[in-house]
Amino acid sequence: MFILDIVSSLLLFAGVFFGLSGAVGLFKFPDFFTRVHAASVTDSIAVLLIIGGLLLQTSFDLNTAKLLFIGLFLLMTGPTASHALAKSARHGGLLTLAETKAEQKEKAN
Amino acid sequence: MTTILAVICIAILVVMALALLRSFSAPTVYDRILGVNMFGTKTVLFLAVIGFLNGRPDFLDIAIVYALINFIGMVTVLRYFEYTAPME
Amino acid sequence: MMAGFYTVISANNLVKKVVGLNIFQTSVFMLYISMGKVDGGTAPIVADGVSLYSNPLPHVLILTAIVVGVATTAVGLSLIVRIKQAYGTVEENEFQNKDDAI
Amino acid sequence: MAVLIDLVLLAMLALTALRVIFLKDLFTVVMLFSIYSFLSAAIFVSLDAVDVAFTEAAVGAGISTVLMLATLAMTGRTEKESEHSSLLPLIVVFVTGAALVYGTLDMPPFGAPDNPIHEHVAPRYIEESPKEVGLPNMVTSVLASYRGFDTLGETVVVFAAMIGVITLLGVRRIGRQEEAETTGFIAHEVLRTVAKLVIPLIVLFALYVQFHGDFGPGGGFQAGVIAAAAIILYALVFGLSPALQVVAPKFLMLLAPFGVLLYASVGVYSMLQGGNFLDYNQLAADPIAGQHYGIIIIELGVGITVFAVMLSIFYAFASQVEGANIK
Repeated sequence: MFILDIVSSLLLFAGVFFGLSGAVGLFKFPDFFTRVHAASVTDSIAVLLIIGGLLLQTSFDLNTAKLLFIGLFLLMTGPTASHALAKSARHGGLLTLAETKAEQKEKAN
Repeated sequence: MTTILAVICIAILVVMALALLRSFSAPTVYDRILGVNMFGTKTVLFLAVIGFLNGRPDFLDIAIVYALINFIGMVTVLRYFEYTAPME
Repeated sequence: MMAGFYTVISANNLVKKVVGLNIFQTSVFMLYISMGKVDGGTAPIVADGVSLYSNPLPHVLILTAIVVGVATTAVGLSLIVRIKQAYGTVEENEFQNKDDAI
Repeated sequence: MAVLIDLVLLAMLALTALRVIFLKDLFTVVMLFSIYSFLSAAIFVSLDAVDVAFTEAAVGAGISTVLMLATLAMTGRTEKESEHSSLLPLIVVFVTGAALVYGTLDMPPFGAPDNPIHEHVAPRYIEESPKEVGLPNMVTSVLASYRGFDTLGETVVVFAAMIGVITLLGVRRIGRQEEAETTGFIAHEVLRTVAKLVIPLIVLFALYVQFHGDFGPGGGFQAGVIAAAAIILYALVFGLSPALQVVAPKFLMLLAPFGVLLYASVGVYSMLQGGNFLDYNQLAADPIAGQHYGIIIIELGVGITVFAVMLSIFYAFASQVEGANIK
């Protein structure tokens, strides 16, 4: 039991660390597409780690199934939502940083 | 174990607050949507953890509902976003 | 709660008024629910080894109130849509002006 | 510990509400409103009101947001600068707020177990309902059994809202051809595939909530909303007219009264059996079994009505949006 607790808290802490780094990335990255990157990738791994950590806390029952369901669902929908968001942003005419710079250069010339 | 869970809870709250701030003030509308989405995911995790913290993990149902609604909300936002006139 | 109330009174746009109304409503719910809380109690679903539960009565009342709330919201929003179709605007003062003109 | 979490959540809630006032971009306002709903549901969880949190998350954050966004798609997303001054509303709000705070000063301390609210009928509900009704979830037993009249009236109110919305908006028929070009996420292949995977899961979960509501958080209201959300997702991703073919509005109009009638007929049946209206003890020889049957049937009725009402309200809005934007 003791070892399980340690492993599970390690997983939880790792998950929270990734979550935090994702949130920082949300502020620090220069353009929208890198920000999507920061948010969605860290989100997925945080979900995996935290759900994994909580799974070790359950005794094998309905709660385990529910946790697995949450994890599966978030892993399916999270990246999809980010993908759709990035795609509509692209469609809506948002440019990456490199492209913005290139455009500015062109204007300057 | 309870202490660790409590610490995790607070850390997730911090992440939620950051995502909230992002959606308050963001350079583009898409950033706001991203912030809202991230906020939703973190709320799901927060609820899952708080269920274990309170010792009643049979309330994970609510976390599931959050995950569902968050996804549907995202899809709706994207769907109706193209219809509204651009503003910035 | 006051923020929601303020929005209801001061907002000019009808959609924003509905949002304010909802915020107001939710904070009232929260007041009720906070009354039902018992220190050290847990959710009112029977479980082994728990004897202290929170008060289920406010929960029941608010549960129904939420559903009625969304029903009224839906009716309000559909009224807004009709107003938009009839007047071409959802800003309060604008369609009042149009009313006066008639 | 719990107090700290509550306070942080409340602070975030207040910030969100304040931010809503000052924003002019209604699109953002609605998104923040959905966050506000999520936050308040989280607070409900920490205040032990799991059923309420369930409903608030599904109804407040889900359906209300969808409807508001649909409205915005028709009315435009910016708010114009207000012309009249905001001083008078501010004064009114402050006076009311002060009165309310003054009123709350008299309130008994938060969370004390001997507050007046906990001494009237509540102990009876808590102690007797597991024995009399035989269900672990007290909220369900109070909702469906002790306060069955309330819930019946409530279902009728929801039904009336549907009638109101449909008379105001109506479900407009759209030509098939022009629709195929404009609606749905044709370009989002990933989204369409994942939606195909997710929708059955949502329906499954809705059924679980419907029939597990006696034992855990959940019940007819929540299940109806979640099932409606699945169809709404389908309509959003694949376009409105395929969804109209899957679940026809006419069918919904039959379904909604059917739910209400199912509920009421349980009451009438128990009267015919010699009991009072909605007296479930008469439904079977054993009173507890009778209570079980009664609650399951009326929850089913509630679920059906709420599902039909939410979905037809959404259809009404969505077809208006399509009509306004296709032309």
